[in-house]
Amino acid sequence: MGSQGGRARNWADGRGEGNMSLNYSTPEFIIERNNDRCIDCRVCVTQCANEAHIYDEEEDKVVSDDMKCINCHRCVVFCPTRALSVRKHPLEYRENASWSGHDINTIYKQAASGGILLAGMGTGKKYPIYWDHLLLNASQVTNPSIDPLREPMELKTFLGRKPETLKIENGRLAEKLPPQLELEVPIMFAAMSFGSISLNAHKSLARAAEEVGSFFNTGEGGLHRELSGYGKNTIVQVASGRFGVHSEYLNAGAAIEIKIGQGAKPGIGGHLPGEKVGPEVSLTRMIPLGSDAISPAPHHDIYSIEDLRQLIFSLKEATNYEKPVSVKIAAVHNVAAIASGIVRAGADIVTIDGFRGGSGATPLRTRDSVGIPIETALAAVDSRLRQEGIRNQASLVVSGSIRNSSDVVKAVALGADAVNIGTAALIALGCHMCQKCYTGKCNWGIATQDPNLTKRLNPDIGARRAANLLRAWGHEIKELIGGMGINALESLRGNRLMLRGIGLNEKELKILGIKAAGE
Amino acid sequence: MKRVYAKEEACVGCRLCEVHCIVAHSKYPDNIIKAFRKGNRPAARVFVEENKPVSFALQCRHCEDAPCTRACITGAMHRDYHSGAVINDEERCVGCWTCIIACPYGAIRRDESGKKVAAKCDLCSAKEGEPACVANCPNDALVFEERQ
Amino acid sequence: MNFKWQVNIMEKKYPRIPSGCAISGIMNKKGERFSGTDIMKSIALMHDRSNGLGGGFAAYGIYPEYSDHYALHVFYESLSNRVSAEEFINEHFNVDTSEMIHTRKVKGISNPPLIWRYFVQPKKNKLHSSELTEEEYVVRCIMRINSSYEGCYIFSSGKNMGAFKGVGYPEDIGEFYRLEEYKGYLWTAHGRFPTNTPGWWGGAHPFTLLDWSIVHNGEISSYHANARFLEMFGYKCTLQTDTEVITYIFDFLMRKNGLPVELAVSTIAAPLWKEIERMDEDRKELIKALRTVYSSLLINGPFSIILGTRNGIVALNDRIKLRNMVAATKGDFLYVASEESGIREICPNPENVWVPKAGEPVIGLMEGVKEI
Amino acid sequence: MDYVIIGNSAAAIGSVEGIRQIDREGRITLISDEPYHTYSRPLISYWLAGKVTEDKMTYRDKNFYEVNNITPILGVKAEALDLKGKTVKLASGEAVPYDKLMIATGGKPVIPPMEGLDKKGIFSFLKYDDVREIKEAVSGGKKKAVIIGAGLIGTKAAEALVKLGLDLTVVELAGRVLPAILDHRAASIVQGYMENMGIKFELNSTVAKVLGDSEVTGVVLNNGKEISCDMLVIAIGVRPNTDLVTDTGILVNRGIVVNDKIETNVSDVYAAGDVSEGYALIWDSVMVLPLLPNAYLQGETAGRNMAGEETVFPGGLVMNAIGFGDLPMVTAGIVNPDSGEYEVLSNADSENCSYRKVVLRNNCIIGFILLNKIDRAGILTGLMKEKADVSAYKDRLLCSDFGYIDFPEEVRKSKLGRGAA
Amino acid sequence: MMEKTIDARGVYYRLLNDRIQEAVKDGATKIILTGVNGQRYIGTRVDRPVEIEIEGVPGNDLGAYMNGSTIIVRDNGQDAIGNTMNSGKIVIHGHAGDVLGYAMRGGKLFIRGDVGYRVGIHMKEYGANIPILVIGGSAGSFLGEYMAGGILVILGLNRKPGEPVAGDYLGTGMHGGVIYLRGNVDEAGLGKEVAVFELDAADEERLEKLLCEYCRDMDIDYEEVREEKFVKLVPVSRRPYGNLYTHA
Repeated sequence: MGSQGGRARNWADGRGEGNMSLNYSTPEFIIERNNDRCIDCRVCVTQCANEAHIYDEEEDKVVSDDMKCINCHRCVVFCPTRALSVRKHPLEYRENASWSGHDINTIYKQAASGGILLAGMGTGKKYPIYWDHLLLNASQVTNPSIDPLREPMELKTFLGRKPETLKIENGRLAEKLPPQLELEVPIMFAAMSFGSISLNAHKSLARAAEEVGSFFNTGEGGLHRELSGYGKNTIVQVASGRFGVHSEYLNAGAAIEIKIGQGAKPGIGGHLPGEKVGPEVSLTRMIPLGSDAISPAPHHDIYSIEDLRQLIFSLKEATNYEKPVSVKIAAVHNVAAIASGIVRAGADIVTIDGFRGGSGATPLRTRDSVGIPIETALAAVDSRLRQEGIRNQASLVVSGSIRNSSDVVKAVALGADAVNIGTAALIALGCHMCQKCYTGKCNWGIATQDPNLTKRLNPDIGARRAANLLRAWGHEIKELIGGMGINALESLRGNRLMLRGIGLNEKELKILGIKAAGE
Repeated sequence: MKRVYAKEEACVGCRLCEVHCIVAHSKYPDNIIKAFRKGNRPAARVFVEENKPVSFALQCRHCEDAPCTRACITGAMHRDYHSGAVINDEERCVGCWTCIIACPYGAIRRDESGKKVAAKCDLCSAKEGEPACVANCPNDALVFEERQ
Repeated sequence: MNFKWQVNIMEKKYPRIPSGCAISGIMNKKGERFSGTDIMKSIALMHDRSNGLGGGFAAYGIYPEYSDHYALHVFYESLSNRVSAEEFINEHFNVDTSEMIHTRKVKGISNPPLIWRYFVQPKKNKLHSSELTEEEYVVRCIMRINSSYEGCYIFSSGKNMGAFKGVGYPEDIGEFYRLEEYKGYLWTAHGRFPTNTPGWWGGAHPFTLLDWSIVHNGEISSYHANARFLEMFGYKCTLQTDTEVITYIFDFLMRKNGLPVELAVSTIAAPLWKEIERMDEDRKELIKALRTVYSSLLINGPFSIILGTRNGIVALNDRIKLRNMVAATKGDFLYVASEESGIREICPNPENVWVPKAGEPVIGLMEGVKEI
Repeated sequence: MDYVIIGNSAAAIGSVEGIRQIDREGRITLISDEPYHTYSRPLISYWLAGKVTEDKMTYRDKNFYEVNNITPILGVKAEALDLKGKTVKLASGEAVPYDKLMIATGGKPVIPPMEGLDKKGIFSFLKYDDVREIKEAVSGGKKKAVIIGAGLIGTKAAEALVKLGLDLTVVELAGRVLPAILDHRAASIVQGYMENMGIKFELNSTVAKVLGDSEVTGVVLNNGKEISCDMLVIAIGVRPNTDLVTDTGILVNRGIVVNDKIETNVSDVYAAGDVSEGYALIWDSVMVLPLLPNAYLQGETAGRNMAGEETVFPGGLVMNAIGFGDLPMVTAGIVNPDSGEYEVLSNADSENCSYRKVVLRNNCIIGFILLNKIDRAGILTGLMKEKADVSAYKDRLLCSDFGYIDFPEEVRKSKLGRGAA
Repeated sequence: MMEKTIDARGVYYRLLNDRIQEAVKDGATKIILTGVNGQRYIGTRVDRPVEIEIEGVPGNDLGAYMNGSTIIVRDNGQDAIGNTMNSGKIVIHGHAGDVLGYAMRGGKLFIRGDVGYRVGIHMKEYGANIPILVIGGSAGSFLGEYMAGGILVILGLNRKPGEPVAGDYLGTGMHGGVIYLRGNVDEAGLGKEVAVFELDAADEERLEKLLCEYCRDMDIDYEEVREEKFVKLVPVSRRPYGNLYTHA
């Protein structure tokens, strides 16, 4: 096949696994090589884990195989002469409003494989993004806006259970506060397991969290020994697979998160395929090398809300009641009631992940059609907890497509205490949103355990970039709230008068609990 | 003195250091395309060694007791009195390759693109700042620093 | 407790509230009556399974002097609500006794509604002209009040039995209703962990209809499929609770369709197709028919329930046993509870303790009774 | 402090630079019978071939003597030593006093006994003057040459002369070319390559007689074969030029005997380079090491000792880089092992004139030959010097891309990561 | 050995566990709990291996996350015993409930009587840590579901003739570890990810060692237990769902 070059490869790739017939796949992207600029230096060849760039030794030329391109931009960014670009492949199906190319192509894939369609990152469907229908307020004349560059501006946030009343005796606090997490910015790194992302990605986030005064979350992958030094900025997660969970782990972080669900895949579990379970993942998850790490859909010790209480308190028992316990759920239809139950079950923090949230691997149909937007979920939960008078008992953290600082500000105004960022954090580390995390061949060294690829993410650089992002957003949040005349973030929390809706119908405005622009 | 050191855990094997080394030592140090396309393309003075997943760039260590300068039959290979860098005067070099057999790092390469000369890292002495390989490493896998 | 919110609840404009729970049941098959103390102790032990937002009891054999009367237990929001509801009751029933249920003040129970009890019999002429069976007549009347009368809710309507429930921990509710003063031969109890504040006394368990009472643990996933099917047959699922719908399913299958309890159970917690495949042909045909015809009455998701009737109890888990349940016997007593400790608290040395299998009912029949 | 250095080649220059590393002040007098600024002896064949111009022959910059504050006495022979009086007597009659003396008089050509050595047209191939004379002869019309010796000097001379257009025969006593540094396999590849360049070889032969009246007209080999030629180049090799120390009390074996500080048995007198003997690594014995890198290193070591900084000569390595046309080769150490305690790894690709051979003893490299693909050969040299155990990557030694990547991580990191290596 | 007895009657679990931890802090190596009924998490907070003997029925999550302690229950147990247990030993002389040994990755859990559903679910091993769960009686369905490692032994003692040792979906989703089953397996009840094998010498050796300890703890006649034959169930793949997915 070698001498036939790219064409021969194309044919081979066109075949389905295990049978020799064509699978009807066509390239999604086209690699454009400007031959006036290409110097055949082969840097693109070295960087493409998908082998979309090939060096033809006989011709002493670098050529490309579009079929293999996943549009991760690695080659484009690395090309020293800017000779490369990647575009959507121009191949079209005949126009049909009912049947998109995507619909057709997924049928080809399933007809060839019989498998569940797997996808990565958050849904790409064009659902409304409510953040973009919210407008923020600013002070004019009647009260002053504040200049955050020169005047005090406080973003410090505490997450954890607050007592109904403070007990004060003889002018002193008679009862200590329950354990709290202290954040310098109201932004944390979302749970992403070691296994789904690389150790270098974890190191980057851990260091950035330490540097900026926030938290990173282990996800369900255990805590790698090299991260043990970041305990005070670590949230350890307990999920249905219980990977790496033992008393030392539970005590290693500042808080424990019980993961019930994830916005990208509410209601289902996950499999970390055995090929990603190398020595380090194996050690950290405490499972044999090369075996699938199966996270069941439910926690098998939680089939009802009172069982959640049992788990929450078992974790508190195991950590001597010294750590706040968070419960993370996906935003689903009945989220308000569920969140209320979680608070009543003893959770100190409720974390809600909206349906646009990301994932290393999720069944496509689940990702694209299950759950509700975080904006509506947040509004509903915050309102419900306030109606019930228990909003102050627990903190509320939201995630699932927080893209920028104004999303953060809007989330806090809707009622969140803080936000988690996953996708945004990974983009800061270099993710180019090719959404192929599940292949394990992340060319940016993030969603992979392949040692050839993981080292592409230098944790020194990653930590710097992730910390920069938090700092930059912190500055912007200060600008935005300063403009509203607010100099401490707590005055924004649940302050929905700082929001107005645009392009929303009555029902949506009602659910969000905000007025329309102009009202 | 400042030397170039590789952090192999961060080297991604892209060989951009080699590309930029070539450019820096070509006739067109400011135009990468011309550097590669016009005239003789010089040999890179940095070697990316790779045995996946390990890779790193290696170049002249500028040894204190540089065996290459002692072995050089012409006196072309010498230590620059000011910078301390070991430099090969390519004008005087006759391509006898004695330095190649002397260098324990294997950091000297035959450059036969023009006159046969021993090519080696000169820390981009002609330029200010960091050597081209360091300046263009995309993953901070090369550092230019003083070490004890 | 926020009273305004509660008013909303009484206006029956609340969403479906998922909940988890603890349940317990005791019966003496000889019909010997005993006080409510034991059942209160049993459910209190499982305190951590509920969250103080609902507790309740069903007791059988407590009104022997009115054994021919339907005992209506009613929550009223206010006096005016009572006046209008009593108008309806008086119009449709002969009321033998009408009284406020005796309660005591208990810390932890706040803002109780007005709680009344009526011992009634249908008015003969009304019943006659309705062309309904007596039971159906009673059910229709209850449905009417519960769905159409503001601030009024009949939460118990059986003969010689009664439900006692409210917002609070079950042990507090028991104390509030002075259950130690009642004597019954069969008791069930429920500690509720709803996932928000209903503040709604009617929403507590048990849910009852005539003699049926259900206490339930778990949140079922088939709720709306079940409810919408039942609504075709005149049931009004006003409470939007799993328990209500389960009660109606039993009522529908057993009272209206005459299925024996085993087959009702095989409908609700239907065997998996894989198990059906292994059955003998007759059985296979029967169960297949049940699953086909009553497919909308399959209860999916986790549940453990105790159904109480005047004839005994049926305790049942869902078909893949997603909820816990323990049963025990000692002498003439049968015990069922979410946790074994709930039984041990009142019967330290049972003769027999076992964990029932998924979908396999524990049926406790009163002596001399053939059917539930 | 007065330093006197006799000689002006690698060992001498090494001494100067060794002294100057320590002592920037002391007076250095450098005496050479050749009239030239220090030049590179190995470059004479390049000069002859026209590959190097005269101005590029210098071994150091033109201002070397000034910069290093040296008094050069060039073109004047040092005739005798007064070791008691600590002076060097020059042919000019002058006596140069010294506190420290370096004898770096180098070697002189080995001339085997044969008939007719008195004829004109017989040349050595050692010094600048030798090749100047050859060049003059060639431009005077000489057409046909015989070179005696197919060693390092002979083959380089042959390469230069064939480039000048001469009809050339190389006579070699041994059965292969470059017998000291190549094995049969490599030698046959090299021979083939050189034959393609137009060089003829007479192996297993020697010249028994030079024919001609006053001028050379041919040679007769010991096997009776007669080869006509108009010039004869004797390029067998060098032996230590110890004439100056004869009968002075300075101990001479094959060369001047020195200790590991490059001192002779007479105090304040040092000897380095081709004139002396030195400790050879690998061989683990003392021998004459007539190789430029060794000469320099001995000189430098001596210089430092002369200036008072005790420095030990680490031992010399027999290593050579040589090339003919486009065929480079490097060899080092023991390449023709003679007993079973050695392990020999080799691979060859005759078509590409590639050959790679590594000789091991107790898992340490003691010699190697690389033909054509010689890149990074120094790594092997380094391992040899270090006596490194190579068992962990033995299978990689023959790979042309053998490199630091093959070393165990710790070794690699410590070698590449340290500051001043 | 320092022994301490705590009367647990009517004591709320958190207070009871406080008292246990106090006793541990005071240096007790053996703690006897009397009058236990339903208290949860016994052994969870204990930060140093001790022996805890329990009279009564302990509550759920007995020995959850436990590290090295030994718990002996003279009576029945409830649900979720040994939840995510790391090391140590729990011996239940009666029967026990559902989801025992969930995600257990080390230590031993011995049950004398029957057990409920989903026992040994997602047990996993790592290196030298191999969890061991031995059930004297019969088990409900989903025994060893998702099992990723460890040893699960089910004896089915005292069951009625014809009654299966375990319920349906035995070893469903299993992808590691081994289940030793005394008696016959109804293959129809097996999860599709497991296969039945005869024991080899290494199995025999390890089973003998295990059962001897179990029988000693339970005061059961070892020979009698061995009278019936054992089979072993192992997963057919460590990657049961490797081919389930296709890249979108």
